[in-house]
Amino acid sequence: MVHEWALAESIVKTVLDIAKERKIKSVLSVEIAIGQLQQIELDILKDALNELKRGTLLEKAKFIFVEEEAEFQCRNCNNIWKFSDVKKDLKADEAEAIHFIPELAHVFIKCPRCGSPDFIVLKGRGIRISAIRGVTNGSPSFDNS
Amino acid sequence: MVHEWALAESIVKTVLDIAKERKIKSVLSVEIAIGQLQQIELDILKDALNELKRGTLLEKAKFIFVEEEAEFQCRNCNNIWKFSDVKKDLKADEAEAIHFIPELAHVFIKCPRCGSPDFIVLKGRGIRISAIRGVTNGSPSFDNS
Amino acid sequence: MDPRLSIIPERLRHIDKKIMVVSGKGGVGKTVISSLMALELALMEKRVGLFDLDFNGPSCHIVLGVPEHIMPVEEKGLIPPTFRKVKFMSIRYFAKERPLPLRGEDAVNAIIELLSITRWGKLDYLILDLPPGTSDEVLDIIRLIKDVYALIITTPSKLALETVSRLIQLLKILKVPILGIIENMRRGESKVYDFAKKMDVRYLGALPYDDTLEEALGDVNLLLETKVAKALINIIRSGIIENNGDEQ
Amino acid sequence: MDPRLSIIPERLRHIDKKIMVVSGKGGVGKTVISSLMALELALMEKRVGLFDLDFNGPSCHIVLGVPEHIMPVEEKGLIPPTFRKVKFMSIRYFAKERPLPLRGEDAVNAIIELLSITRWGKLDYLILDLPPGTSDEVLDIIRLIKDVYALIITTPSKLALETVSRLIQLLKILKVPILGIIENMRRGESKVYDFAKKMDVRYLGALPYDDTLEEALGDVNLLLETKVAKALINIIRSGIIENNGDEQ
Ligand SMILES: Nc1ncnc2c1ncn2[C@@H]1O[C@H](COP(=O)(O)OP(=O)(O)O)[C@@H](O)[C@H]1O
Ligand SMILES: Nc1ncnc2c1ncn2[C@@H]1O[C@H](COP(=O)(O)OP(=O)(O)O)[C@@H](O)[C@H]1O
Ligand SMILES: [Mg+2]
Ligand SMILES: [Mg+2]
Ligand SMILES: [Mg+2]
Ligand SMILES: [Mg+2]
Ligand code: NI
Ligand code: NI
Ligand SMILES: [Zn+2]
Ligand SMILES: [Zn+2]
Repeated sequence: MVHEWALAESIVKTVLDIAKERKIKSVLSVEIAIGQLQQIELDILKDALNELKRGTLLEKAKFIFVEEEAEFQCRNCNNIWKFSDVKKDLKADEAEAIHFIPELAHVFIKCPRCGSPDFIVLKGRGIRISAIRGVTNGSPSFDNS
Repeated sequence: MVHEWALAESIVKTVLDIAKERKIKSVLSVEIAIGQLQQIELDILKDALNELKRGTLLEKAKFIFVEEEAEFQCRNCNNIWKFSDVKKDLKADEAEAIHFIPELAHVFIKCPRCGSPDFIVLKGRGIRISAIRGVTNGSPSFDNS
Repeated sequence: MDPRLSIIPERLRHIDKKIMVVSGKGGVGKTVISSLMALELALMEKRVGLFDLDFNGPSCHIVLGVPEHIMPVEEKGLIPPTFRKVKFMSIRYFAKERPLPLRGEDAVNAIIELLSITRWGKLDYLILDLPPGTSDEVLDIIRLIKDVYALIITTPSKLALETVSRLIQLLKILKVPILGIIENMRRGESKVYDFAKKMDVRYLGALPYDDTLEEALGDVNLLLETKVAKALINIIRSGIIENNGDEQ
Repeated sequence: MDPRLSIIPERLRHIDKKIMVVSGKGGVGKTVISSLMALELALMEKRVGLFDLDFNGPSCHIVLGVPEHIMPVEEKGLIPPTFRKVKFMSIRYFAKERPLPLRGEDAVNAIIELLSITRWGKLDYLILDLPPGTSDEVLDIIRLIKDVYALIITTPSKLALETVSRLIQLLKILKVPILGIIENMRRGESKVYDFAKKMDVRYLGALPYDDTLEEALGDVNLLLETKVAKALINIIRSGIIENNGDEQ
């Protein structure tokens, strides 16, 4: 599942864009929310981030990962359920499709109560940058983005 | 703009449905958020509500109206502006169209900065029931719905 | 809490049969067939409403030739104007010829608003002309109108059938009763009959490709004389009236 | 903060010209023309990508006849397979023949995901086949790809022209450069030429109605022999290559 590299690139690019905008000289840490639905291979993502950060403002950055459980709510019957309740029913290629495009959950997952594919992903869809800490002109800056 | 009667009917029906569900014997008050975009004629809405409540569980209910300013955010340039900034530019039939269907804002209103009709209605779209207070078996019940 | 949702069943209570005309695919004739069907049911002395739900590109008014000055009447809600015996509702009354850049979420919000304020009164049939796709509008009509029937339109093209197959699978999952499939713009032999059989959906009949249709658009008298209109009458008699769909 | 948005311009940086094929109206030939145009540009030795953005009803793969076993390769992202010299991306690789009940918001979320992980590499042209409507997909492609051009497809029908007029007005408001209008399924005299003039948009030419097209679908060699394909070549030479659009 080596497309984690592409996700790492998008994280690094985004952090660099924000650092530039906020005049951050050196990024100290980046907090990344990892939605369970996308089934990221965390080790690969970490390796990619550590390789990509070299020679950038992120050189010294620590990456903090916060895993977020995936939860759904049915628009038809309002039932709420968890990805972990239904994950075992997915075939390998179905799980991989969702890994690339989390919205394919609507193709391969149905409400366990009423069978509808028309549901909301309440949380845990994919990757989000939840905070960046860095140094501007010597003083630390905290940002909850 | 006498379609306020239809809106009043929907409010009364919804409150009655909730009252039934929550075993409320008598509704004491209903708080209604009135989004500015829809340009409700409040006097007509009040008259309609007072007429419609007769002989129902809402007989003794007080209606509390909370007006909500309408605000937009452009998806193209992120500019935020208020309905009151642009209202004066609407022709009578355009304002009436938005009065019936608030989404027609996307037809008649544009971002004052970049001209895009692709914006988010941040708040103040239309009517919402924000709270219902009532009596269940003698004891008051509060509900922030 | 949204007060509009609980009034919608109330507003539709005196309508016997609600039919959503769907396809998944665009340009297969949903709008032409919805409009013609409404006209023909009205001529059969049925009370009929027609609701154009393609809020990005409404077009029933073009098929029917509804003049621009005709507007709904405000009376404790909105009363749809009656045109050629059909009660007709459309966003075009309000948007005229302007662009309609409504996202899916906005489109369904607008549809919910109109469903909650429109007073159809007693009807035998309400025909809902849906946009292409299996997106917000289709999903929300199914969610909001629990007793809606689906009428599926397709052309014989391979490019239509795969999408229609996805739609039929979806309708079955969502347990929407399907009245059947109408094959439109047929020329020569039909593959749609076999397709319908394979999908286990009733094949209601075919409407021929008719190159006189274009000039009849906007003129009800001419329209009713086309081969398409004439073929549709038989389908209405045998496939729409008294058909309660196969709940899948 | 969504990390996908800032990488998208990066991913598309080495693509000279991005063209969204749009209409507002369904069934006018967007998918057939997008697919043929990609094939023909590739035969003219251009580097071409084709991205099917109709996530409710993808169908470029049917026009091209892309076999089911062909899949993108995972390599620091997704590399779209090359089929007949065209780099081709579609949600169909992943969803196969299953229903795609994606709401507008979900569809664009999926599009953003694919835009952010697909490695097109160096291209002369990326053709984006859009769904009908002026909804989420069209609005977000305009928002996300700042240097996209619009290529408008219409048929001569009244039922297409009103919707296309709404679309053109919208593109002008959003300042999207318009390459021009292609009239598809033309028979007899053209009203589209005058329409284009009135709308102040370039008329690029007409593709005839061609009843041999249907049997050629899925077979690239047959497709390239159709009258439609042959008429399209001239439009590509004069209207797509070296045309930088009228920014409206
Ligand atoms: N049976 C038919 N013969 C010839 N043209 C048709 C026929 N049915 C529909 N059309 C034409 O096909 C186009 C698409 O029809 P329309 O009803 O707008 O489809 P949809 O609503 O599915 O997008 C229109 O130009 C219409 O006039
Ligand atoms: N020039 C043409 N002659 C005949 N049929 C055509 C022509 N162009 C498209 N078609 C047919 O019209 C239908 C709609 O085309 P399609 O490309 O799927 O339109 P869209 O992508 O705009 O919905 C298909 O069945 C296609 O085979
Ligand atoms: Mg239509
Ligand atoms: Mg839509
Ligand atoms: Mg298409
Ligand atoms: Mg859509
Ligand atoms: Ni991967
Ligand atoms: Ni009113
Ligand atoms: Zn459910
Ligand atoms: Zn703006």
